[in-house]
Amino acid sequence: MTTGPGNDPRDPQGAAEDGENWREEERARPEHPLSVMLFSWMRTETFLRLFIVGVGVVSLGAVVAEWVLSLQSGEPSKRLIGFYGIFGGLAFALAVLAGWPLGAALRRPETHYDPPQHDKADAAAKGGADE
Amino acid sequence: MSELFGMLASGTNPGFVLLVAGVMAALIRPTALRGVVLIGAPVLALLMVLYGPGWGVDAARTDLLGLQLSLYRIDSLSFVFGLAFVVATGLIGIYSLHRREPLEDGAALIYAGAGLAAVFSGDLLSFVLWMELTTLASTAILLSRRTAAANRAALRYFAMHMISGLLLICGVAVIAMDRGTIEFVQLGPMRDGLLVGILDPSEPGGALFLAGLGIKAAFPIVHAWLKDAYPEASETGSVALSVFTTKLAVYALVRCFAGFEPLIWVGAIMTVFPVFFAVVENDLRRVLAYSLNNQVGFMVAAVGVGGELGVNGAALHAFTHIIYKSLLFMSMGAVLLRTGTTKASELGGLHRTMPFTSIFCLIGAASISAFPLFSGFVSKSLIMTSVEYAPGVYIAWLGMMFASAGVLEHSGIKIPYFSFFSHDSGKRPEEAPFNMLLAMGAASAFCIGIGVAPVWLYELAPYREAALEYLGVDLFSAKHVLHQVQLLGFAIFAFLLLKRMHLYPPERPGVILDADWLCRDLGPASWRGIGSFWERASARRARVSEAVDRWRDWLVSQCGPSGWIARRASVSAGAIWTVIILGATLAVIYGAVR
Amino acid sequence: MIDALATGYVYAIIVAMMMASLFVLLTTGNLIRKMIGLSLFQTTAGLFYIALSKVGGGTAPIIIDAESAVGQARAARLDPAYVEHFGVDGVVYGNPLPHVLILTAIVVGVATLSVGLAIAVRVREAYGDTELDAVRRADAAASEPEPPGPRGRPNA
Amino acid sequence: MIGLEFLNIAPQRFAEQAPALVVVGPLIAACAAVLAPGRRWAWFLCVGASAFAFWMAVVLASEVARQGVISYAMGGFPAPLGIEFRVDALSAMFALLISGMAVLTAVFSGESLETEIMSSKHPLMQGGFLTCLAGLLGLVLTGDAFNAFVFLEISSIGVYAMIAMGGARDRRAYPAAFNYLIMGTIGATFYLIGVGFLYAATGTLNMADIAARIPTLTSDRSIEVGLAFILIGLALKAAVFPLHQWLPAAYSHAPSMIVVFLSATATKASVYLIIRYLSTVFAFDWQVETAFMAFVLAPLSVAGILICSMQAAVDPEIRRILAYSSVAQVGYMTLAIATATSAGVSAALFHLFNHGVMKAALFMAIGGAAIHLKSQRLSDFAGAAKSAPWTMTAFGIAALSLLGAPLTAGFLSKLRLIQSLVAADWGWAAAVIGLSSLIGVFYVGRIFEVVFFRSEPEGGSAVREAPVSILLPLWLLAIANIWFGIDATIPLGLAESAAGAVMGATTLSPAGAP
Repeated sequence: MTTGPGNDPRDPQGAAEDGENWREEERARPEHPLSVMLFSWMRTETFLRLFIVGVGVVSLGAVVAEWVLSLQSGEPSKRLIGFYGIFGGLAFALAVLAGWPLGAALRRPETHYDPPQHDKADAAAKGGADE
Repeated sequence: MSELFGMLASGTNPGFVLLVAGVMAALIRPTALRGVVLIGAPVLALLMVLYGPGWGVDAARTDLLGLQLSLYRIDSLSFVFGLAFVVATGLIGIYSLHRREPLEDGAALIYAGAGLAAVFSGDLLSFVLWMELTTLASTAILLSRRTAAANRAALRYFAMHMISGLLLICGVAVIAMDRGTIEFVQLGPMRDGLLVGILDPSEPGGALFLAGLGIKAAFPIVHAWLKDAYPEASETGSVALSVFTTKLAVYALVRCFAGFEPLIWVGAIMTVFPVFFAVVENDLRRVLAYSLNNQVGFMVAAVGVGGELGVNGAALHAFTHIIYKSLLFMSMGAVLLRTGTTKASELGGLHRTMPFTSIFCLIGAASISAFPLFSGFVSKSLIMTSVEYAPGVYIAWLGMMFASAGVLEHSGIKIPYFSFFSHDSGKRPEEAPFNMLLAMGAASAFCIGIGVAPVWLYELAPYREAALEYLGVDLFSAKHVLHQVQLLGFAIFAFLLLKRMHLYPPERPGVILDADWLCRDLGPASWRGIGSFWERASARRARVSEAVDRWRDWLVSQCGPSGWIARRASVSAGAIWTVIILGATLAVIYGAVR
Repeated sequence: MIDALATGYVYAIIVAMMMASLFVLLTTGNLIRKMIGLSLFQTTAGLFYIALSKVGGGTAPIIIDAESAVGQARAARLDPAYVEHFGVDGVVYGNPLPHVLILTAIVVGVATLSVGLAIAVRVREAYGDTELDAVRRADAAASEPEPPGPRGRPNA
Repeated sequence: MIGLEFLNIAPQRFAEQAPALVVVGPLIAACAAVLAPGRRWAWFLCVGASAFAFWMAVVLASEVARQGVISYAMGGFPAPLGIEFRVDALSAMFALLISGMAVLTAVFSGESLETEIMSSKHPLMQGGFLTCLAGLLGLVLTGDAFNAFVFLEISSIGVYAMIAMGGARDRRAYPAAFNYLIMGTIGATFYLIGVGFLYAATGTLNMADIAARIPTLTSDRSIEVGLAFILIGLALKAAVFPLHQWLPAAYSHAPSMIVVFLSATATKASVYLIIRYLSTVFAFDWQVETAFMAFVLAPLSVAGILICSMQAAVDPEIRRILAYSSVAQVGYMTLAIATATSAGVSAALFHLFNHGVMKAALFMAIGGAAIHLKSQRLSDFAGAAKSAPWTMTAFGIAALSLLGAPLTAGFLSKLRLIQSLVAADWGWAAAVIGLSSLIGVFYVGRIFEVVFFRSEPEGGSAVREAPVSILLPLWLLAIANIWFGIDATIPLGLAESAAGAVMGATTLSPAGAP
């Protein structure tokens, strides 16, 4: 295995410990120049606001453009102008918000499926090496 | 030399090349030499596919105990899938160059070879047999992660696929008996010049075959193996796994059941429900597995529509999907390699030291979310159009629209955002090794290239004319592009708003219950439940539930070396059995004579 | 010969012996007794063949030379009714073939017996006991606590 | 018929005497081997005599292919009074299988015995092996019912002694050999009694003669009783469930060499006699026999297939896993025979051949590993593929074949079995085979998981690569497993012609053929 220790998803503790160890040496690793160039300016609050506005403008612009197009072509639009946008936004919000109840209902501790310790038969059936 | 190659290419299934290379790779220790095999074999296979026999020719026939098998038959449908498989195999080869796991590399090549051979089979039996080999090889891939969790997942995966393989074999046997043939050519008529939809799912054989393919394609309820097993493989293993099994099933669905309308609904459900699971799932590779399930749903729906548009949609979407999904799995594999985890709750801010991987991941995310000018848009449009114009399935279409927004959520945003951006986890891992970056770069180039110049892809379509016509008229029509921009734009806007309002569910570690709960939890629990019921009913405080809990203990104690059966295997028992059976024989014989 | 089957009592005795020998085989756990039971079982099979070969009133399958004095004397001991009917030359013999067969079977039986007893000696050497139950208990005891017997010493 | 006719370069005189030479050769060599001055000599004798027997078997097989049934009067006394060796395609197939396996085993035995048996006893071991070989070959060639008993016992006594030889390394071999001796002798005596009944009814011991006389007799219970005794006796020797109980212990504690040979041939020879009696001596359509097969043989086979597969799935010792699987595989064969169709017998023979090839390879690989690893526990093979890649890869190929993976011999024979069962309208039996294949997935899967995917124990695996003299026959068998999985002309031809010889022409119309 070339992956580091603690990569077993069933072993959160191990991963956490290794994470601690790694941080010590990794804090020293400088940010990649390409990252500085491409992404560093994205971290500012101003950019984020501009980005939200930009996305909103593009989206609304697409709706407007669709409206203009339907006027030009003259034939009646099959669906409501902006149907895709509204549907997309709502669908996305629904999917995300469904995460709250679903998470509460379905999430179990990470050890949920781990085999119970007393189950020796399990181990025996899997190769008898653990005896 | 070229003549020799011609002979090789025209009569040999290119899958064999990969199989042989796989065996070689498993045996070769020196990494450099193995690298030559890992990359050389797909290149050779690619040449063989390109310069193969003409379409519809039975290039290699054989006879297996009296059954006529067609080992190598290419047509425009299998060509697309085969080409995608070969390209993906090459990418996987490059991606795994840094590893020192001959067994896993070999298994991956054998997996690919079996998949390729299956796609180029001309009859049901050889297809199913190659399919069985993919099962073995993919289980080997899982086992070669060598962790306890992976081993357990591999066993579950193997059991599921053995069941599916059994269904497929039984289906083939019934079809052979009912129809007297198993060759594609003889099974069904051409539809518009292509052998698709050749089986009838209302026949028992067809139904069995469909059931077997349903498991392989991860239909709802039997989908759990996918999200269970794929994330347990190693970083390269999961890339290989993501390519073949489900797409082979899609290929076979097109070949056998194109135009079978219920598949539209199955596909629509498949696209919708993984969205919800993916939102709450914490392990990002598991999120990708759900998204794989969802993408296969799009293809299945297209298969259900059938016709030129549907078949084109399923095949081309499979092609693009294979590439961008492996790209995403590769980027997560790089994260796994460098940080040791893919849990969203433990990641974040990796773009600082892994900018290349971040960019490639973003390209993959944009492709899968079907942004215009990326590959997903090119192929998914075909599917959405085909379903939109199919009669009577408007609800299914709406569901798939919903799922499109969902894809953006889980694959387009969640994957890159939580791993590379989001809050800073403090991890500063090294950038991925060069060979990984190379593979990801190549895959990204495919994604963008296809997105920008889709004509390359459409030239490959099973129904080429229909595809090119669609390309000329519909694909980049202003209306279509605007619709997609609206959908994605508003969805992203919603994301930003929800995030600002802290309504976005936080990533928390945990296991998400799914349909596998049925066999992993409910099964044992109901055993225990029955046990406790009996306990109460019998009013004795016997440890019934414990006994039920340990039924395997019992099995071992009965069949094991010191068990009931073996304990009685003494000489005396042997002599007694001899006498008993002699008595029984005499009784039977006397009965027969009288 | 086929008639011979009908003349019951010999076969009844043989069947009884066979059952007795099988009973010994089933019930005893002692190696030596088992071998005794086995030999007995083989012997009854031999008796069965010999009984088959008996021809009513026939003599042992030994050629009689009617001319010589010895032959005359032997012939005189035969059943007078047969001599009268067939003459001394026409003596009725039992079927000689089963005798020959059983001679072979006895050889086989002796070989089996000797191999079996030799193994019994080895069992006693290795386990210190000739009861199969004790042997089984010893094996079970050896295999429970730790993996059984890599006693890989070459033949001593 | 077999593709080996080019070996038939013997002078005519040899060819005429081949039926006797094939048995007498190993028998004489056995005596010589016991007296051999050293283990090398004994080994050379052993290989030489086996090779000679194989050569003669090839000569016989090609003669049979050329002129049909060969009748050879032993010692010049003609049948039915004298002992007749009657060689048809069925006998020839078994002679080929047995002598071929003997050659490989003999080659294998050199290095394997080295570690398992003290060197001064090698000549005895080789002598026992050659005796056993001679016995088995005589058994499948003879046309005389009583003579078959003698050969059966000759081979068995050799085997008892050789199993007991394992006791120096693992004392459990002694009781195992003793139990086998008791059970085997009971079986042989049952057979003897049965032959007595037939003799009483027909007055002859020659099988062909018995077959000819049975129809002329009025209903006589002694024939039916004789049939019952013979079949039960042979079932004991063939390890048909539940009369198999001698087998697992014998296989798991005997020296590797003899296990390799036994697994591939010994029980098979008894299966041969069962087929011979069911088809040649009696008639398959005789209602007594149909009743026996439907109500006794088939249920026992099914029970054996399922129960022994389960036992194999949970057993911790590798050789016993394989032994239980052998019993289950014998169940496959008897199940196919019980259909009483030509296709069934042909499928059984085909599987018998393939099973011989795969089981011999498996036990040979275990034997190769046993040179350095004294334990047989499956868990001790953890990571063996790392330390002994060649040995274990061959092992893996054979294990896949045992599982019935496509492209291996095992797959074709399972396919053939299922085809024949379905063709005989025994769909349920085909389902049983499917089910047991699923169980087979577990035990083969376990072996695979341990050998190939489990990491080595601390301090490295004790398994080491086997020497060349073992790898050579091992890989020959492994390649045969793949070769016969792709091109089954040779085994299928042998099985078809053998089944044809005893059942009349065999044509299985495969499902799906136009």
